[in-house]
Amino acid sequence: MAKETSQLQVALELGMNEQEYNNVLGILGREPSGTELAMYSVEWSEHCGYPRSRTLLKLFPKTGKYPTRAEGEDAGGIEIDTNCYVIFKMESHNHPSQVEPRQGAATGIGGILRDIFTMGARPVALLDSLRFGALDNEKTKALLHGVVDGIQFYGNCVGVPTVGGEIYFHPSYRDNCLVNVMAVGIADSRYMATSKAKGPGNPVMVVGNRTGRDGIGGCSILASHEFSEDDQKRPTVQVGDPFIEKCLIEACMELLQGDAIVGIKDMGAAGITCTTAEMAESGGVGMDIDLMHVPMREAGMEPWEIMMSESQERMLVVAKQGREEEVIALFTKWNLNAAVVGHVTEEKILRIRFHGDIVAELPTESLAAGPVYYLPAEEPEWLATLNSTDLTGLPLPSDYNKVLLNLLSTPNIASKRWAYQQYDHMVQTNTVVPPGAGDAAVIRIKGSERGLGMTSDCNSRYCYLDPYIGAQIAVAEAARNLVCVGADPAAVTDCLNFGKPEKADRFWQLKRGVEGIADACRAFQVPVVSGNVSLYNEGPDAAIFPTPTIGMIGVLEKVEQYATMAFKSAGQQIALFGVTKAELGGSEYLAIEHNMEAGMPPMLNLQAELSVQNCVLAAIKRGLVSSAHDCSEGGIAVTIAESALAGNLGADVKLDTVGRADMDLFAESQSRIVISCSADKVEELQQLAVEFGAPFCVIGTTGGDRLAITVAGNKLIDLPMTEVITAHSEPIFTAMAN
Amino acid sequence: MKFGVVVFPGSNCDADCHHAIATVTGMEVRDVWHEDTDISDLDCVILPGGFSYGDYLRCGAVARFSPVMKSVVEHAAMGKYVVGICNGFQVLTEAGLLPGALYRNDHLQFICKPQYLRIERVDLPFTHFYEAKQVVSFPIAHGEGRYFADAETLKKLEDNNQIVFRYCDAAGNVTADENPNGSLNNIAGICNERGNVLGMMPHPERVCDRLLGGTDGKKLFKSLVESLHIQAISMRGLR
Amino acid sequence: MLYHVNIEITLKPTVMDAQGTTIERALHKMGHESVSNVRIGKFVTMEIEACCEDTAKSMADEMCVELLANQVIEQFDIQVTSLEVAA
Amino acid sequence: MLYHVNIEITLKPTVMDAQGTTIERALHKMGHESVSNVRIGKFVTMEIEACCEDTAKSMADEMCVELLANQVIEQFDIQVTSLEVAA
Ligand SMILES: Nc1ncnc2c1ncn2[C@@H]1O[C@H](COP(=O)(O)OP(=O)(O)O)[C@@H](O)[C@H]1O
Ligand SMILES: [Mg+2]
Repeated sequence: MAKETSQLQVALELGMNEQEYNNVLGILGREPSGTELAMYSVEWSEHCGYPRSRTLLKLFPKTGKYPTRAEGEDAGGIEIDTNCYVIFKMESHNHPSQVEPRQGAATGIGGILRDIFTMGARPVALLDSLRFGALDNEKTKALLHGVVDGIQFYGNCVGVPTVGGEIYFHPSYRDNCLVNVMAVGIADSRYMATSKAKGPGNPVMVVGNRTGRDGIGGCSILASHEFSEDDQKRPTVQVGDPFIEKCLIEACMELLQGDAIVGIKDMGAAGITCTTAEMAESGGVGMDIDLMHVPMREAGMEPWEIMMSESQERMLVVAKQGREEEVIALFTKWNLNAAVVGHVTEEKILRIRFHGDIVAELPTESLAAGPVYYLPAEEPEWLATLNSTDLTGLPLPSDYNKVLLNLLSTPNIASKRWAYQQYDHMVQTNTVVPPGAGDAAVIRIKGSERGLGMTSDCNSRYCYLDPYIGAQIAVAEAARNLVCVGADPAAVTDCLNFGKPEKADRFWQLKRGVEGIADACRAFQVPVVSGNVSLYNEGPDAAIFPTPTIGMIGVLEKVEQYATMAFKSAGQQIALFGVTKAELGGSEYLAIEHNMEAGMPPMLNLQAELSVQNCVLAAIKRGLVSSAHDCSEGGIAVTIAESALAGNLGADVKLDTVGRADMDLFAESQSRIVISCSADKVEELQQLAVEFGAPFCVIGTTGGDRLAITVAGNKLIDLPMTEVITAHSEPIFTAMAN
Repeated sequence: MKFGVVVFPGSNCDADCHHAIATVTGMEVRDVWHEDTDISDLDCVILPGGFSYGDYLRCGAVARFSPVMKSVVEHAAMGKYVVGICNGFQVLTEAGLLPGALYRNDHLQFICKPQYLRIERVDLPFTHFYEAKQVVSFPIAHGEGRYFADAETLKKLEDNNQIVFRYCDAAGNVTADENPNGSLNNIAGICNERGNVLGMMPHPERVCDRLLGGTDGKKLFKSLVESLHIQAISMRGLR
Repeated sequence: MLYHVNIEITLKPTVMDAQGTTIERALHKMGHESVSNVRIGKFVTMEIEACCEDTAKSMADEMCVELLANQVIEQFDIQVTSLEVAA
Repeated sequence: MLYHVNIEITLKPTVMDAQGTTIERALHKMGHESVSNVRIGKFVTMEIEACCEDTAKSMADEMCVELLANQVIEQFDIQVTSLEVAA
């Protein structure tokens, strides 16, 4: 310890406030050691303890259509078949990725995968939701390049297919990119694991990778003097190794088939600190740990370094007494370390020893009993004016073909193939609907007739204009995307990316966003089974657009009954479920053609949304539909263009008008799905629409090699498919070509 | 008739191959841990895709020294069948069971997509159910699938008809545009002179199910079973 | 003047080098027990046209910082040798 | 005696080095036009306990042939330096 700094100063340096430091004094009845301070500072931080968002998270529904497990573990899930659970979670790795995109994204994947298999679920799919600044500058390209490279490097090697995700570009993310990764796993409920430590005397083991000085830069205030001037010794970014993770997955799966262990937890933030504290706390026990036994990568590490280290690919295991040799043998088979570092104690004390002396000794609960903050929330004063911007006087485009081509080629709408073809999206041979083929991904589950749909969504421009509606739309669109591939929306995970919560307007955005998610999820009867909070996402001059990313899972009763978005054959009917409204607020069209981000986001009526979704889902199940694709960024014109180019088939469409042709084509009205079907199915679809109370009308036919859209008698769009395809497929390749 | 799928640390297509072969052929399939050395019960050994030993140093460089590889070499020497897919192909070249080498794709990126292949030989135990010059679609998924061999080795390969698959377009034209990684002569797969060891970058096990968008891979495994039949019969004939 | 530049890029000593460890284990298994401290890095060689050695060196330095090395986890070492006899 | 061994492994000149050319292009784009002949390789450093320099060298040679280099596409160069003053 640096003697001349007082423990209070140290606490402040570690990001605690004076009140928190006094709480520690109260709990211990003495001055805390450096190690103890470090432990409290992380456990009580927003990252682990959620002191600022915890109360909000309570708003989320924890039950829904399917039997749900949403409490007490790192990830949650639902039961979709007898003994078959889907376990999933989304987590952010924004700040590490901004510092070191490749390793930041890679370790993000490693971390979220461990959250899944620590529960005994085998990871079967990954999705990544990414946001960057505008694609027009080299720095953004370098970030995008690094992040995608990190995802392919880790995901491909670890053998989990990356089946979906999203990439958006907006200036608000220029200095604070978002990297949200979602992992999905399948567990046999008979072999599911818990993270509760139980049974005094049971051995506590550290397994997997060795422990080094990864990711402890934040604590370097604790560095003793001979080290402190040389921060080389303390890399602040963690470095991941997917090969070790792959071996760790196999070892853990094998381990959990047997009964040698009581509990297991993955090491993420502040590795040994969090895992020992949380496992002991949730098990209502204590632990006595000797850091001398932790497998080390480098010599001379101080106790707090070992406690804080974020070295990757490690787990904490509580084994049954007398079974430790089995555990060690199993990990040795996979060339992994496994060592007994201590044991579970009756007395609820977390005691950490090092070189014979006790470096930390604290009541287990005290680490979980961190402070809770109720922060003031205030609607930003600029919002009202922005919302009431008058959009009725906008000039109409002179050339609608050009507008459509512009929209198809903006990086937000253009094909993301450049990224997803670098991901192995087929390994494990379950991928039924791959990236680019539908609104969501679909995988099969070997040994079950069920299928799984999965998607991640958030239009942050809507959330910027109204975080409550924006968040609701994120949920509605995720559900709609699942319906479009034939999946029944079943459960949600979320990643709340917002700015500094101490600023009242940012906290208001967070609060409204959470309320929006909660209300929408109740309407869809889907629980929020897991998630993650990432605050303090700020650039130098402003916060990022509020981005409550929604990850949603859907269930296909029979996996064969999936749908994709491509038109399948010429001469089919094209029909629209839902109605186009006179609204342009927050649309991509408004941003691209009028460079405005103003007005109100599209309105959302959850009942109308449900009727459309239930109807289309029923239609797909009955095999009435050849393709389905929802209307989102760019409006119905882009939707039709995308179904056409995916099937390499032209289309001839006629639309009624709501008063302005740009609204008819590019409005982003919600609750709309464009389908295609053979002519003889139209009547049955009509009846179905009436049954479900969903608006339905035939708007055109497929075929030919041109895309034509007529509005109120005027052929406003008439383009050769080749041009449409090029506009959509090439922009990102071109931007990223060196 | 028994298949074995070798599991190296870091293999990640082992379960896929196991599942595909078992469902397509109905034959017995067992996993072979890379430290096992007794594979005498196997008629055909599969070296699956993945990142054996993290592909440290070079793809397949370390896996080649796993104990099982000695037995695989003997297995091949007996004329029994060996199939290396993707990382398995890399292991076979590193082990010297197949000529040449595979290195970094010319565009320096990992690429995963469906890919048309032209089948250059249908007189092999792996391919006799396909038609001559048939065009099939198998997915590729690799970062280091660029095939190289020195001029004279390459000539020898061509002269002995050891090239089994070439990257091509839908019509079977072998062109530079259709070459996904810069492989010499658009080589996607080759066999040894004797014709009992096959190495290929594309993944037949990924196209063995309608649900996954294709079934072109089935015939490869069915051909093997058929060949094993014939082999078994002729062997009985010898006694 | 033309200079030959040799840049060695290695992981910082505190960054895990799983590759090195795995290769060392493999070498031991193959009977080379007397080997230790195996580490693996990459190197870049190039020729630079510059007025003097210092300029060449500082150019190379710039390239490492900008592109060749990732200083968050890597360190680099630059060697410059003249390919001509100074006039 | 303990020897420090440095092994440089590069692609043979006959094998196309996409990485080198790509990086050269990138460097030019970044304004370093005076750069040419960029080639990328990897290097392995290790310590070897051996009776004499020649033994160390031949051991390293063996390791390259067996594992460290793939001679179909790669060539290697070994440097051995003693870490002790000879007795
Ligand atoms: N935004 C959120 N919505 C729902 N659950 C959340 C959210 N944020 C965190 N959680 C839950 O809180 C628990 C702790 O989260 P986290 O600290 O991210 O886990 P970990 O220890 O893996 O980092 C997990 O069960 C997680 O699912
Ligand atoms: Mg975790």
